[in-house]
Amino acid sequence: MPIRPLVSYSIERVEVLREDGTVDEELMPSLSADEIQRLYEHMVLTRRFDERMFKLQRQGRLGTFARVTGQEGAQIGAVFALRPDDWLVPAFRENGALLWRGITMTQLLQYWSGDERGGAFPRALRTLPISIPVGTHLLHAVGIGWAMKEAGEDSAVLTFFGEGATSTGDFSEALNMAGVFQVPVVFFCQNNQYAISVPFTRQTAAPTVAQKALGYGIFGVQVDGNDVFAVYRATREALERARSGKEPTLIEAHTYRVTDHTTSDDARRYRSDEEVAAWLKRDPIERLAHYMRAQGFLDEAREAEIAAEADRKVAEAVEAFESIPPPEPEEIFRHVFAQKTRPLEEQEAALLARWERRR
Amino acid sequence: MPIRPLVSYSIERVEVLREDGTVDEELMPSLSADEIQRLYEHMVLTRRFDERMFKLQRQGRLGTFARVTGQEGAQIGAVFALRPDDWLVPAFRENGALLWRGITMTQLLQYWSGDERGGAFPRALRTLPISIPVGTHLLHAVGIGWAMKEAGEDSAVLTFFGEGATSTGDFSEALNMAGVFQVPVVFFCQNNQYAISVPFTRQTAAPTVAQKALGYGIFGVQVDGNDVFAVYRATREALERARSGKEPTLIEAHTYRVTDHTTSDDARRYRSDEEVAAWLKRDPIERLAHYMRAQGFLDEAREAEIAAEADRKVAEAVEAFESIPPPEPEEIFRHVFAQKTRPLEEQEAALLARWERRR
Amino acid sequence: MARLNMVEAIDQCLLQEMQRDERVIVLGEDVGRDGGVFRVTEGLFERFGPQRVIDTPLAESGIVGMAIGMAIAGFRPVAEIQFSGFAYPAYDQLVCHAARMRNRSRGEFTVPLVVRTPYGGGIRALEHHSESMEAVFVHVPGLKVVVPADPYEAKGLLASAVRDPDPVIFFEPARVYRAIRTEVPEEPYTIPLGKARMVREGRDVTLIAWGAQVRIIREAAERLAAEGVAEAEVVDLRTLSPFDHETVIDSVKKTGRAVVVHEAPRTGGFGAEVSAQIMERAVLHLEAPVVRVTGFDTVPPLAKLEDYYQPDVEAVVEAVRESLRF
Amino acid sequence: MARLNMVEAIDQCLLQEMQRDERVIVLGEDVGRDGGVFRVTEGLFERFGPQRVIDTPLAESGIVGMAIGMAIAGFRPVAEIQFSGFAYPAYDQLVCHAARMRNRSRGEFTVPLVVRTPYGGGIRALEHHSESMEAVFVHVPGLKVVVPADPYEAKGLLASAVRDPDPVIFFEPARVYRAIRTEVPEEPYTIPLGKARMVREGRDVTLIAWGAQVRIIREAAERLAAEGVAEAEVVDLRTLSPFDHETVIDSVKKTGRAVVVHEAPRTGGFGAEVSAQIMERAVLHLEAPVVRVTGFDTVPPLAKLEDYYQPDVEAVVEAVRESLRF
Ligand SMILES: Cc1ncc(C[n+]2csc(CCOP(=O)(O)OP(=O)(O)O)c2C)c(N)n1
Ligand SMILES: Cc1ncc(C[n+]2csc(CCOP(=O)(O)OP(=O)(O)O)c2C)c(N)n1
Ligand SMILES: [Mg+2]
Ligand SMILES: [Mg+2]
Repeated sequence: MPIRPLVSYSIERVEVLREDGTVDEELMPSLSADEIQRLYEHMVLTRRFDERMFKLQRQGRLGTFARVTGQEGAQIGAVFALRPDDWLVPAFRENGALLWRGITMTQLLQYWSGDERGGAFPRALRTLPISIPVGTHLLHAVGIGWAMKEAGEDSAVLTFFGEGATSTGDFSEALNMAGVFQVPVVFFCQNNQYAISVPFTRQTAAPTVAQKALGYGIFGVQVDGNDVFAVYRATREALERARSGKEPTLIEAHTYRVTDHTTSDDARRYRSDEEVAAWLKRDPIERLAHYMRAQGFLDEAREAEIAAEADRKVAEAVEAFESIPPPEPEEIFRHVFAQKTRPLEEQEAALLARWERRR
Repeated sequence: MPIRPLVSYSIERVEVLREDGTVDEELMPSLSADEIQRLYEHMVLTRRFDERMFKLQRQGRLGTFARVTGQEGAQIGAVFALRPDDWLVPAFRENGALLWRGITMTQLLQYWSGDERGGAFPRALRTLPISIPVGTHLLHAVGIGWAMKEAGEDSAVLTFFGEGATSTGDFSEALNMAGVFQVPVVFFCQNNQYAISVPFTRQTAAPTVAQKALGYGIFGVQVDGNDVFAVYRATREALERARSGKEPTLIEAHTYRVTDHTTSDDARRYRSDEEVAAWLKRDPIERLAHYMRAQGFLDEAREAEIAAEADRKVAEAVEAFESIPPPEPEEIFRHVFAQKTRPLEEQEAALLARWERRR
Repeated sequence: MARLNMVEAIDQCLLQEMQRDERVIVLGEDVGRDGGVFRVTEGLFERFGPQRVIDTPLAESGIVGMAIGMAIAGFRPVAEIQFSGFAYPAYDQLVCHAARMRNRSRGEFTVPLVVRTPYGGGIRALEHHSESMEAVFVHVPGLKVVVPADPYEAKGLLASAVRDPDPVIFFEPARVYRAIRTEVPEEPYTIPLGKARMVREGRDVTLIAWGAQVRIIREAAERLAAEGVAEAEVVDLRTLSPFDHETVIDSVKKTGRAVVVHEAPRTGGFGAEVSAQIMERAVLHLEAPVVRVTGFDTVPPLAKLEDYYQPDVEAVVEAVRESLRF
Repeated sequence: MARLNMVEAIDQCLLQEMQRDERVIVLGEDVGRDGGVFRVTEGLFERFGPQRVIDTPLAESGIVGMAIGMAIAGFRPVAEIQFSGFAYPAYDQLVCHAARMRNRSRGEFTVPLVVRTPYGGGIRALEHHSESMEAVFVHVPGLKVVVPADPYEAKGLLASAVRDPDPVIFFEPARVYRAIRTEVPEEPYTIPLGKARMVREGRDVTLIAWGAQVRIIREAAERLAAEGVAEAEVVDLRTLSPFDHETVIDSVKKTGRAVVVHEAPRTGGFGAEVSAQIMERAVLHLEAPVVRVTGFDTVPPLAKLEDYYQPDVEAVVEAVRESLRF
């Protein structure tokens, strides 16, 4: 169609750490050797924990859960840019991010074993509980961002979701409101190419998630999600924009779900082994290790040490988890309201009496 | 932020008919003198009907309704591009478009007077009934578009909505699905700058509605909505793309709601008279008349004749409307299901008996 | 004492709660400069400015979802949904998050949110503007449901809702908004949630309703008394969740008869719950089955047929006669 | 005759209905290549291709809204919502459009749509995966609500739903999916909507349930008989809307006692409606008040506490004893 252009945009992609372990020096964010070590350690811990959880699940000691393996670059790179007084609003695949925020492995195990007491993420950590309904929690992030701005705090909010979530109405309402109210929120999409069996190309006709920002007048950018430096850099910049300018950002981390969707899924039904294999080669932990070895931050001994240390922590947590006594039925009624209503009191009493009679 | 551009876009605006009544000859769609006359006549009819309805409402003979005055260019320009076998999926401000599709004024009066029988738009007209919940009907348009494509018909679907609707989740889900399924749907946004009291700038931070298309990988364009030729041209092109390529389009018609939001609203509470006055000068009917006069298609006598003819039709319709007997209470139960269920039969019988006793 | 209508009473309550607690903020479509389509938030924008009286984009899920976030972070949002017929897009946020955040986080994060919304028919409105679907909110664990019957009630109940630590949906009967005036004290006061109100004492039959129907059962009671048919006890439930069964049951134990009235569709309306509880707790005291006078299982009709749909005084009187004849 | 589980029976029904009527199409998240997360649509994609078995984007309102359009234009969509806990975003489309298009257009446009969705607890699932909120759909005028209890029932009821000219929401009890097998005829058959099923005759008490609870009341009946406590009549409602009160009332008139069982939250659950109707239509035949055995007004607990939440055989037996003692 003819005529006069009104607005023009382009969407960019950030890459820092190449697959061969070298970095684009100009873009490399300033990170101390110690910080890079911590990044690496936490990515390894996340991976080992994920693997151990998988085994526990297969043994029937945990329920269904969604694995993070392969997405550690995206997930840990992003939370690494957070301050403790920032907020994290997770979806359901964020065990790595949650650990970083101070939620304990024991607590996560408890939650994923089907014990609601595990959901009690301490308020002081400013980390919301796990949100299962896809896309819905982005609005909470907007509200919290609004509150931080209104309260005059310079904290920002980081919220995670998958590319599948971008198809929901709530995603759109959230980004639109974020634009209108100019709230300090970073919308972080882990585009892992699948929403259960549905590939990204069938999720939307847009070639990138990042460009969805344009419809809301906010800033959008894509990063290589298996490149922890690029992720960190983009997130840190977005958080700064959020803090100083109260501007929201949509970040698309281009990554891949190398595992099944959850422990209930069988991904071989809908994708090829070759596709998975190709992505396995782009493993974010391995890529970082590559870099660290070249920098002299990592050698085989240290690598083994870190892995062993992670395993030790995981084992400790599993042990603590296994010693938790099962929840009492009273838990069902404890947190419906601040104060138990009459109907709930009656129902609780009836339940307890019923089970008393059965003893 | 640095780095490599992934995708680039720009959004254009189409204008054909200048405020002085001259046209951009290159862009002028091919329309015969007769067609232009019909466009004009229908715009006038729409306006006169709207004005008469307003009076009837003020006399208490109609309930609340939303006026179309000032948006005839956008609305009639768009439907003028439809074929009878295309579908129209309206919102609630489309009396002009509905008339064009063959819904009678009498029927519309009946509907807006609070008589559900007025909602019986004949199926053969492929024009859906009025949809009040903002944004929701766009999904129906997508489903119908899907059905036309699947059935191998080359009919397209045109759906109307306001810029307020673009903030709803359903808008986003609809455009996204339209992109994924490549359905022949034209999403036509009458951006009249207000959603009740909320101005466009507070509805979204995006400077245009048209660019919202980018997030869904579909084509978006803005037109001067008070320029009936530009609207017609853009809609016709979009419909052709829909028919041949099964590609959806988002059209933003940039226009203005010169009246109150509905007959229940008082727009002086939230906007200035000057703003309204400035837009009144850009009246779409007057602009077209300007052009037609220059072309020799219209003179004072003919103008008066057309107005009189419109008034005559409106008067006739009002008369027919006033002779409609009130609905019977049975109407309440008639169309809940194809076949009345037992509970409904009982409830209907109880109601009729109750009112029988009161006679 | 000033005689206010319900619009004025609610507006006054919001103003006072916002003065009392600066965490209270109001948001919704057209609540700001326009003062709300029913003028319920009139003057608040001028008084408190756009930071605390927020015109939102047109997105009901967004309004409630964003308000949940505000509440989690320490504010006390009062969100308006323009008509309750437009609350369904927000149903997911209410059910899955507002009502559950406390439970999910074991009390770490809570949602002290009020969702106000005009509701019910009788105002000759367009489709979707006359909904009365309170029952589908009552059934949601973790949500409180309040329906005031008159201006005095509205002010006191809304103040309680705003101060409540949990999410409350507050249905404002649109037909009552400007239909009646009551004395409304200028100073703030609260009416506790979860406690029904005995509007009129009687001995022959218990009439139960909430919202706009309270006026109807009250008139019915007067008519019944005037005609010497019965002395009816009139109970305004005020809050449907939590439901104050005690007031109802005590009354029914005394009168032996009950008529429950709502304009919502009959099947699965809250009248069923009232009836079931009377069955469970007072069946031996019943002289006649509980009668429900309700709307129908149909779409609420448009203006011209509305009077056939709405329960009215005559229908209630008839139901009482039926109960007495049993 | 083959013995199928419910997943297989529904899958077979869909296959046959798609063969029978080419307007029937299936859509939803992961229903295509993946065959659905419960494998209910297994094999359909391979058989009918992506035109008729459509993997949609992740958008529940979108799925139902688009399906409404398909239905209006002459197709017969069967939409899957992956879990009923994710149906709330589609509630608006169901209430405002699917259920009303016929009424709004006076029959010119209709919505022959089925929304299938796994529902209920007992499967040790994550939050939101064990919902049992059928009551909030039953209360919606213009919507039919069906809950099959076993594989045979599922096939016949779903066939009727697919052929029905109006929108039907079809709740599939997830805990039944693979828990039991019944004989299921290979050839297509229908079971009419709106007609309850007498599962077992008895004279002392009527047990009423739907979906997964039917197996529980049936076992309870057997236990009661074996223990010589009572001969219970067992009624499977099958469809909650329209509700077949006749079968229930006839039975209660015979037995004089009724226990209604559901796992949904107690307040405002469909049990209340059943109780209210028994009150209205058979109160004089009652020997004891109708007892409700239900879930609680709480969020359905996660796996470790689920057994406390779910009504079980013992709870039903206890309720019957209570009724008999009255
Ligand atoms: C509203 C809603 N619909 C459906 C589901 C079921 N479900 C759980 S995860 C998922 C796919 C999510 O995909 P994506 O957003 O890309 O996140 P990922 O799992 O890839 O991390 C679906 C459909 C859900 N949890 N919520
Ligand atoms: C879901 C929903 N929310 C709120 C309303 C009340 N309402 C009716 S029209 C309107 C504004 C619509 O604005 P826009 O989409 O720009 O259309 P316009 O009225 O300007 O034509 C609102 C808020 C509604 N009808 N539906
Ligand atoms: Mg994904
Ligand atoms: Mg507008």
